[in-house]
Amino acid sequence: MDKTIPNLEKAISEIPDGAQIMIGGFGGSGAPIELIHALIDRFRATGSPKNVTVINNNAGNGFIGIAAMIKAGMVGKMICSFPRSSNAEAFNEKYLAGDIKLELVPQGTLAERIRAAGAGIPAFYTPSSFGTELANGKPTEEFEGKRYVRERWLKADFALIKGQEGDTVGNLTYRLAGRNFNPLMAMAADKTIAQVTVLGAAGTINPEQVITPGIFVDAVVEVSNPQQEEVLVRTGVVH
Amino acid sequence: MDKTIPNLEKAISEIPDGAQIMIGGFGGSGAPIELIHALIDRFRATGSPKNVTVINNNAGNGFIGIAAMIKAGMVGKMICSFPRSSNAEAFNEKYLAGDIKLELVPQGTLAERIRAAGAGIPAFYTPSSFGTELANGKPTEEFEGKRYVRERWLKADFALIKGQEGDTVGNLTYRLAGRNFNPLMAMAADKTIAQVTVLGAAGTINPEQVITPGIFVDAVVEVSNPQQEEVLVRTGVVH
Amino acid sequence: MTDFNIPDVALSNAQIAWRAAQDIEDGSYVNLGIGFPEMIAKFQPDGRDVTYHTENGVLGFGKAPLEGEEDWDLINAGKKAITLKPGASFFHHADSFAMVRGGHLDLAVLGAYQIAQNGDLANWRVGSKGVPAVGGAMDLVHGAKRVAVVTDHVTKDGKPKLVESCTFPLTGVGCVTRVYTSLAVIDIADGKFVLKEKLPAVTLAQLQSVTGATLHIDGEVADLIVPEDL
Amino acid sequence: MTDFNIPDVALSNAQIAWRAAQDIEDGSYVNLGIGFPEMIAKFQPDGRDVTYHTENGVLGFGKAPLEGEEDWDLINAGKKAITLKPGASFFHHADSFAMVRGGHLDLAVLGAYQIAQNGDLANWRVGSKGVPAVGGAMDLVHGAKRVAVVTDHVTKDGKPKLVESCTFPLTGVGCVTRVYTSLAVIDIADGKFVLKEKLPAVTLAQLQSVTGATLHIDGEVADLIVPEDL
Repeated sequence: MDKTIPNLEKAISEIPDGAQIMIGGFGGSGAPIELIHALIDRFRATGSPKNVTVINNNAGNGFIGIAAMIKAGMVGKMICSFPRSSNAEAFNEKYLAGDIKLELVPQGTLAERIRAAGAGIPAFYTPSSFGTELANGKPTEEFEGKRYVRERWLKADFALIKGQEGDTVGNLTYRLAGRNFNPLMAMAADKTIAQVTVLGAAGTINPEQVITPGIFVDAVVEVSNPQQEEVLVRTGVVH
Repeated sequence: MDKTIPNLEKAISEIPDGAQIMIGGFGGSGAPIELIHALIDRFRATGSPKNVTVINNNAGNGFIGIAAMIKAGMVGKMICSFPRSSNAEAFNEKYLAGDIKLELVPQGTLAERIRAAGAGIPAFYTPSSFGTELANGKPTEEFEGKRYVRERWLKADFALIKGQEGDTVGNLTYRLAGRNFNPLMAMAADKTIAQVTVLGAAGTINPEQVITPGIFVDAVVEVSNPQQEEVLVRTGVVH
Repeated sequence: MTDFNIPDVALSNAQIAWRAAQDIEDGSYVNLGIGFPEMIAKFQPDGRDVTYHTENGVLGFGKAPLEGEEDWDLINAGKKAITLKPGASFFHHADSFAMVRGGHLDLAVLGAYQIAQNGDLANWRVGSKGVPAVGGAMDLVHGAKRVAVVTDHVTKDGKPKLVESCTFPLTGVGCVTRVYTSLAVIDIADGKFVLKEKLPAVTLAQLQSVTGATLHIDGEVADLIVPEDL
Repeated sequence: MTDFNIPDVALSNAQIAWRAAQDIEDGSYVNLGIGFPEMIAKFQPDGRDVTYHTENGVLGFGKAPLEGEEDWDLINAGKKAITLKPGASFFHHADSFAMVRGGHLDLAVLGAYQIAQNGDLANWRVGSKGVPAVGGAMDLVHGAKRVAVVTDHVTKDGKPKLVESCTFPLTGVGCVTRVYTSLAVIDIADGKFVLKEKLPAVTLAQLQSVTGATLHIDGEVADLIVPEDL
């Protein structure tokens, strides 16, 4: 069951127009920049995939990664907790012009909705957002005198994630705080595509130290010197 | 913030009568046998803690661990998924005599209820047990054409767990399949007491390889040559 | 009730397990229930790469260790000692059942007391007496892409295990899609038993006579042929 | 509205942060909101062992690294580079918010646009214009054993930030229990603002005149005294 894909182009080749895509990372850490850029390159060359929905904590920064996806015009909707930031012009411009939709989700609820999708839990109750406009229209319930909002799972067609070590059967580890949403998204997508910095044979990761078991990963592609998002943003790199 | 406790007696000294206690382990792996036996010794010496509720996947085997707790007469109720087994006489006898209560919970629901307690999720929906007698009296709901049962979180006053490596601030790893319910129970109890085979200074566990972060652990006691439950059961050891 | 002697023709458990094993796909993730279903792994066809999951938090385990070489911290949900294959991983119980409930397993195979024609399964207790125990069965019947059952076709005293509706307490509702019995292979679709294979030695009428609900035919009924020396 | 010039007496952000830091208990787990609240860590009193949590999956982080020594895979929720202290750990976002929502943090300190006398907090947007962003604030206001706010006492144009009920969109309902302002320390209990400390230079009447709801007195009102050279 070798899940290795030889190159980035092939790894993202099956993502269709209108796909709902989870993309790992938080701020400048843990984003699969090379997978994202391969997807943008495909869109520029073929016009597809267009009108995708992207799920990430943020809405991209600078001129690379998710910001470049938005700038390229391939994103119809963002589902995220924190689209606003000092260098998120790509999203801001489209949003204020009404050219991109936004579903704003509290960060912990976003994480739990993704985890719920991966765990087969269609709905759960959380105190977060109770009594706020983000709970409008959602069922509420009281448990032991405290009030909660019912939230639904959040699934995706594809997840693009970034691991540190990977093996051929899809087991993954993550580097430092680059872990963030990546292990959750791996669970919640129909098809999970991981770029890894170091790819080894099955068994090269100590079974006790696997963070994402291979069952959650469908494709692994090695990118041995990945770009660091924050560095790209700070140096003004444009993709 | 040194959470080290010098010995087993002190570690379990605050558990009161009537406490709800989660105990890690599954079958013969991952159970904190020394903590359990210290608690039994205290009960035998002082009559306390009595009438405790124990949460574990099983209801004890042989004449040690949870089976010995039951035999000693300190357990009023078991919450578990699989109390029946070939050498679970301690529970069987009391249960059939009506001397111990049982709340039977499907294994995945048990795990998820404990995780929910640790995560501040008071209730969630699961397909498990829908349409069965174990769902009697529970709310049900349909999502996308499939029917689900609503389950509540499951909390405890104390958790007794077993780690492999631990450090003074409570970070833990686990040995092989001894992990099982231990990390979940650590999250779900007001006070979590861990016995560890190897205790080190803060920082001795690689931060990327910590399985249970120290925030979930209140007390750590080193038991450097722990007994293995399955071996005790197979050799007929009596505590 | 029967005009033939079932024990004369019925498959052994090993033969039922062998037949079930033929349907395990290459590259699949599989959970085999405690007891009889565990036997299926022994008959996994050569050349198929299958990853076995066990509820207590192990993915990618292999054969039992030699006696005396057990590490009792390395067990499966049946509390039997196991070994690891390269690429194995450990995880806690909530993640383990996320794999089950979240639709990540391709196949779960369980035992049964009764299976109803609508796919209901009863396999955890036969009445209200004794000590009940459910384990992971109520979770395993949900989430796996395919839920199959291996079972004798009738009970020890000759009563049908495939029934119109279960009389024993249910494990899950409408969850089973294929049943491998000692006499036949039967799919469950649209609330009906659909006969796919039967032993050549058993007539359709005979098979129907030991089945508690109507057996439907939809397309060819193949011969159920298994190795004799199992 | 005021008979005194607030800027003449008001504490700086650093002084407010210093005061808030005095209440952080030894051995506690603390989350400091992005921006102004982050400053509190600088003033943590000597001898107190505090573990800081950040939403993006790090427990036990320390000071910012020297410029040029940043590793941008090691950041906090404010996207600033951090370092690790011995005993640190990494975990994914669901576990991180389990710590938040599950009551495992002892204290969360946030900024505020408005705080109501019933403990309602508004701190994520001031209207319906522009790009909204909520981040982890709606989670942080729930679960931590104590939720406190650091804020100027009034807005830049002199309007009260402590109000009878919030007019800006809410972050959470009845969640704040203590407010550290540029003029006072105020507890929230039973739907009331209870004044605990005020600057010696400000009279009760003056303080009330810049507060949007009644300040109650319950026991002694201490002098709010902070280092001048911050």
